[in-house]
Amino acid sequence: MTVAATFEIEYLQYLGPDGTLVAELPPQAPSAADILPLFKQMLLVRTFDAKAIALQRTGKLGTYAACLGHEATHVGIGASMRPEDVFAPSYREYGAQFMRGVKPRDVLMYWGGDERGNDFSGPKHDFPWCVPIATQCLHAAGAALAFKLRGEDRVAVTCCGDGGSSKTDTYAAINSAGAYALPFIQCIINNGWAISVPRKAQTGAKTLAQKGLAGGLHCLQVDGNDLFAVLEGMRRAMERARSGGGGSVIEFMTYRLHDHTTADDARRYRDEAEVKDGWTRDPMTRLRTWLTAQGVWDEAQEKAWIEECGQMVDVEINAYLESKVQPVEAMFDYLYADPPADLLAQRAAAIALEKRS
Amino acid sequence: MTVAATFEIEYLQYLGPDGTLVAELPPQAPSAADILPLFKQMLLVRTFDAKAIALQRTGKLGTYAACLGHEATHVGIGASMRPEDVFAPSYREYGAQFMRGVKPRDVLMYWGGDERGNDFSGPKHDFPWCVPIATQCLHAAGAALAFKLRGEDRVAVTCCGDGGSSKTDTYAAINSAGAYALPFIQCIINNGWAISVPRKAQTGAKTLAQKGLAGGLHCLQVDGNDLFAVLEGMRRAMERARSGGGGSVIEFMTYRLHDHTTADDARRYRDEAEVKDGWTRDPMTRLRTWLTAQGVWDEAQEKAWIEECGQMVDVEINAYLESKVQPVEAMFDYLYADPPADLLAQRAAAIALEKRS
Amino acid sequence: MSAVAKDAAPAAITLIEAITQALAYEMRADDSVVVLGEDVGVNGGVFRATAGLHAEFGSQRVIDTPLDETTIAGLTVGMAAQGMKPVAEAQFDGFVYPMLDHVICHGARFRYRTRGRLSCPMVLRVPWGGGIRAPEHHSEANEALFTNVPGLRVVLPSSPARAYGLLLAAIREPDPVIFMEPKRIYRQYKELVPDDGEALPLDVCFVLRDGTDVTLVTWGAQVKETLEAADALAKDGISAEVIDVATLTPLDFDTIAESVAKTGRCVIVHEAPKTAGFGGEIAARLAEECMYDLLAPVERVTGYDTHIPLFRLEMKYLPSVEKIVAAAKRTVAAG
Amino acid sequence: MSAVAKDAAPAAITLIEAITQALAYEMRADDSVVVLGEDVGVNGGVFRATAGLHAEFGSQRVIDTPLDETTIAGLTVGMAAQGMKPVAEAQFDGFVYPMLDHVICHGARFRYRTRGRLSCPMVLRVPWGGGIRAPEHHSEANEALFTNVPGLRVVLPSSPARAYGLLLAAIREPDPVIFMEPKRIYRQYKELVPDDGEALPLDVCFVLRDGTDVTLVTWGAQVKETLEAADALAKDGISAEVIDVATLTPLDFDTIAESVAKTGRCVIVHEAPKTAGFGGEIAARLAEECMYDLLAPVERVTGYDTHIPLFRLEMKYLPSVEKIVAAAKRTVAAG
Ligand SMILES: Cc1ncc(C[n+]2csc(CCOP(=O)(O)OP(=O)(O)O)c2C)c(N)n1
Ligand SMILES: Cc1ncc(C[n+]2csc(CCOP(=O)(O)OP(=O)(O)O)c2C)c(N)n1
Ligand SMILES: [Mg+2]
Ligand SMILES: [Mg+2]
Repeated sequence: MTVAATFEIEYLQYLGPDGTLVAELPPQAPSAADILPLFKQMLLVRTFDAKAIALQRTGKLGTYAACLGHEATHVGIGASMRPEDVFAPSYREYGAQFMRGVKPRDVLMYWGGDERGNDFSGPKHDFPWCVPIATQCLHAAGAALAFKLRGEDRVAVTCCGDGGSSKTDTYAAINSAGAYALPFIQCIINNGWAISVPRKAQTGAKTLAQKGLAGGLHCLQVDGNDLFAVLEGMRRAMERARSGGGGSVIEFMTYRLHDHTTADDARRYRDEAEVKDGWTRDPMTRLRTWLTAQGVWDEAQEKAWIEECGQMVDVEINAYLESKVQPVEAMFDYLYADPPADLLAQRAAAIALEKRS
Repeated sequence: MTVAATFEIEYLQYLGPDGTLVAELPPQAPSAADILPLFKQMLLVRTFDAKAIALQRTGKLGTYAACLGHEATHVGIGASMRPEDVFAPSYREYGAQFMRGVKPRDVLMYWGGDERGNDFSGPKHDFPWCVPIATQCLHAAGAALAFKLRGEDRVAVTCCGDGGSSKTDTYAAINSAGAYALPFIQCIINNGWAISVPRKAQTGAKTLAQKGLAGGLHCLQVDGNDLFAVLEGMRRAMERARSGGGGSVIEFMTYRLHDHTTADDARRYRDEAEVKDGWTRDPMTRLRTWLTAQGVWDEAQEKAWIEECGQMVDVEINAYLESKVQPVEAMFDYLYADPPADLLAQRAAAIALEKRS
Repeated sequence: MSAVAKDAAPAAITLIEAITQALAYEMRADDSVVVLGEDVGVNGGVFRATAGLHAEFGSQRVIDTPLDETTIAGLTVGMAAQGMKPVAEAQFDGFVYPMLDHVICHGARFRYRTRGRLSCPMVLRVPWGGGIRAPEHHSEANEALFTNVPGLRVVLPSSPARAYGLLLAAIREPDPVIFMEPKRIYRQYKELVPDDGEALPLDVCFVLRDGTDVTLVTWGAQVKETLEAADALAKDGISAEVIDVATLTPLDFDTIAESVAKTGRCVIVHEAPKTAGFGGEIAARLAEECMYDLLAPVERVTGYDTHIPLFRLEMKYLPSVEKIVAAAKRTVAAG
Repeated sequence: MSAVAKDAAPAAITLIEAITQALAYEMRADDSVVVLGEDVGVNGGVFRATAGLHAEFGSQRVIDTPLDETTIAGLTVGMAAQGMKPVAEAQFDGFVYPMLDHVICHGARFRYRTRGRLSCPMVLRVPWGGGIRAPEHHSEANEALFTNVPGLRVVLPSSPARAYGLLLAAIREPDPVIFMEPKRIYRQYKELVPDDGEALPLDVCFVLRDGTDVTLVTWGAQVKETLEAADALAKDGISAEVIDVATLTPLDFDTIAESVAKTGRCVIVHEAPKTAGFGGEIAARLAEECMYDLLAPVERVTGYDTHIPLFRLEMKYLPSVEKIVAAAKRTVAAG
């Protein structure tokens, strides 16, 4: 038999669900002291998430997409990037964005129905939240192409979900990243569900990582609830991208512990037992266990930190709640750099109508 | 190292460019006597192709996409299908279509600017020629889904080119075929070029066959100039599809010996040396050599048959040339089953205008 | 579940329930009807339009798709060409764009391209329009994408009864139908819609209220504001005729022309942006065919020529009763 | 190659050469301008619009893409958001549909969505329209896909000089421009177009001929037939003003209104299907804003409400001089 090609996709896991190492940490793994701030960041994200859900439940926020359970993946991705890199998120990766300077108030503004959330405090070149699934992946590929053409040492990182991996845009991004050997990382955050559609209904592919083979990218699957695996996967992909080695696809195996969004009711389609099982692989618990075992963390510290997180988030929530609605002309003012006359006439009419009513 | 998945893509080749076997023929390979009609079919296709090009050059046909060099792939695909299967071609696979009953005159009508070419003599359920690259692949997947839902023992076969393998529709077809385990075969006819863009610029993937891995399909690469390899590849995929084993992607390695279409001038972007080299792998020569060695074919037979082909094609050409242009109302009559009043008014106006001028 | 229960006693239902009722009716009546889209299965659709269908008809008839609109559109076209009657769902209007290629290049052309050999009896259901405080891309009124495309029918019901009857007609129609559903009024009110399988015609506008002074022409969710505007105008002694276009293309212009012949004035109301919105087509027909009937210039009350804002501002974008009344009064004042 | 040679003596050039000349000019002037699409590189584009550019600027500036329009559109939007000025090519009008999602959801929205933080200074070049005896999907006039989309500019030049000046303007424009090129007149005639880098404004219609009896409004390839119709009308003593709209959106309606105020009559000519074609918008504005100026009903001479047929019949589909003349005469006869 003549073989045209063979492929092997590696799986990375270091810290098991019980908080003990299942494999030797890679040489480049951060020390316990260096991991600690990331764990604290994960706790901040979880605090924010819970408060945002509560805000929605009390009518003070629109539909909100929780990130419960994704903290290790999101924070690990954020921690692996440099400010000058570009991040093209979907609508869920606040944990990565906070590490890049985006503020919780920006997230709240966005889900609160105010475009100013997208004019966020993070890097001015980062892409905004992206609702049309996976279209952001191609924007990241376009950014990576710009970096390559301009000879800049920057990497474009983008995320989509397990559902998003079916989207043709993801394939287009992967294929063009391969065709142009771009500094590009496609993160596929496999949380098991795309609203009500389970991972297995999305594709016959054994892994989502192998989507990258279609474009000749390097493919890797990692335990997305294991911060060490996330960091090591991202480190490898970043190194490859920065050294001209081209793009990567990383599948992060995690689990959506919450409903899809606050507009969803997962009990319609998902077993409670599965969610329970999902909690046994919670990224926080295992890292807490490990850090505690390393002697750098304890209950008292956690309690104090969570309290601090609550206060920090409350400041953000207040900033959001106190924000004034944009004036009516805001819907005209950002459409064109150079607005046409007819539009200015409509703007004037809208303002006049406001004044009247 | 933990491995998430491994893949191996087989390459099939039996009859080498010099007309001798490079591997033992598979047990299911047709006998020389059974191969002969297919070889004759390939000669017919080549005769047609040359005459169609000549017609275009003399202004009697519109743009025409030649199939020179693709005969083994096209005829092999056509020979592997049953009438009740559905074929969703691109715009080039006449060799496959002729085996399904499509007539050369249909091809000429289509490229001659007449929609009636698509109301062709082949199976009434086959898809028409498809200009928007690779969109036909998804229609084939849709057909396969219909077959599966209705419990019909039918397979949907579709073709796209190396260029078409970059198209998001191809990925969508592959992924849905995998997700639903459809009786579906994606033929990727890699003829080295997509107009002026060479295969290597389309993708970083080592093979185009591996595009199928993204959807969990079975993947195979075959020598598309070796009729035996084409038949064996198709046989395996057909067997898999019919037995509920799901879809396949087959990459046929062939070469576009002509310009992209008669509107193209490949000398702008392609080395003559490459074309010369392409001719050394011509699918006809090797099969002729082999059949001659088997004692079932000789020069005299070839001469006689080519003459017969010429006559058959001329009959078709005449039928095309003598066809009357459709009346002006034809552009209204096939739009809706139940045409709206305003359209009928436009139709009447168009007819009136015709009568006046 | 009641909406799909076969022998349920007739009960007043919402527009979205009428959609479900029509789907269930036709799926029972015609085996070739299947429903497909994202989350249409066990979950019953993000708007619950397919609620209960999976339980009744199973995964062979109610098909969750991979998350890709190109896939949905391409599979739908392919299935329709092979003798099925697929009813595809776009989850929201803002996700319909990747479907256009298959709908326009193939769905709308199969019959034409093959001289009738193949056809494409598909329905694409598109929850449409703004006003539900949803995230970005959940609020587009993009019917103009489809109205210049020959071979399609673009339908936009505005009441439970019309949703039921027009959806039945759409599914039975041998050519592709874009069926846009005004999500803002999905649950606005209930009406008694007998599950009798009676389709409504796809080639007529519905005159919802007779009037003599001005014709208000609209479709979809704005029918609500337009009827309210007619009420308000009545209080000021202005008698407004209200027309729900319902099927935008092919357009039943005769009904509109007849009305304008009577009233001499016309206000067109829609929530899509004004420029090149479908209202322009109606105004153009009036300029061409009814000029001598017009006592006053035609008015359009529409969304502005900007994107519908996120929800803090969206209601200021949409046509309001106030804007409609003002426009109608201008036409009355003009002549 | 002369079209891209830096110091070539000015020579009369065709519309397609004017496109090349504008691209080359701006690529020399602005490093951030890149060209991308299928076959735009060594091959110089299937219409030769980018002929010579690869030789002059190399593969870093003239970029062949994988064969996928979604890819082209998505990469273009992504690059534009990161400070480049990509000029993307759709090979033919009929292949533009898979680009719509990125153009509409992102290109037209980045500035709006991010309150000006990001923007999308891209140009999408689309060879447009019928009449070149090409295969299926090579002949669409689908400008109406874009004209209802806020945030875009839709431009359609109709002469070498306007192609040059408007394309320069389009590339320099900080917001996305859909630049549709009437392929039927790509090589129709030559005119002297100095390579002086002078852009033309994107917010005006061009009055090509003054007249007093009827205003003929058109764009793209139909400018040819419209001017010929004006000639024919002149022979019959009818003085026709001819306006090339050039930039459809944002529309310079003032120029049209001024003309109609003078002539009292208007015929709109375009090759897209009539219903919901952009001509409807112009007629609507006339009905709204110029009713009292109109001496006769507005007329539209357009493609029929069916797909443009394959080439044996396509010329019967397109507006002709005869049809335009007849419509103009009807307006004159009417009042
Ligand atoms: C193009 C498009 N289609 C549909 C939707 C509606 N939608 C929003 S999120 C979602 C599921 C996404 O699942 P996945 O990609 O797995 O990401 P997750 O939400 O699980 O993070 C869907 C269907 C959308 N936003 N965009
Ligand atoms: C969507 C779309 N984009 C562009 C084209 C123009 N076009 C026609 S054939 C072709 C190249 C196709 O190459 P490939 O897929 O390798 O098939 P081949 O022609 O070599 O058989 C292109 C770009 C098209 N027909 N459809
Ligand atoms: Mg998911
Ligand atoms: Mg090819």
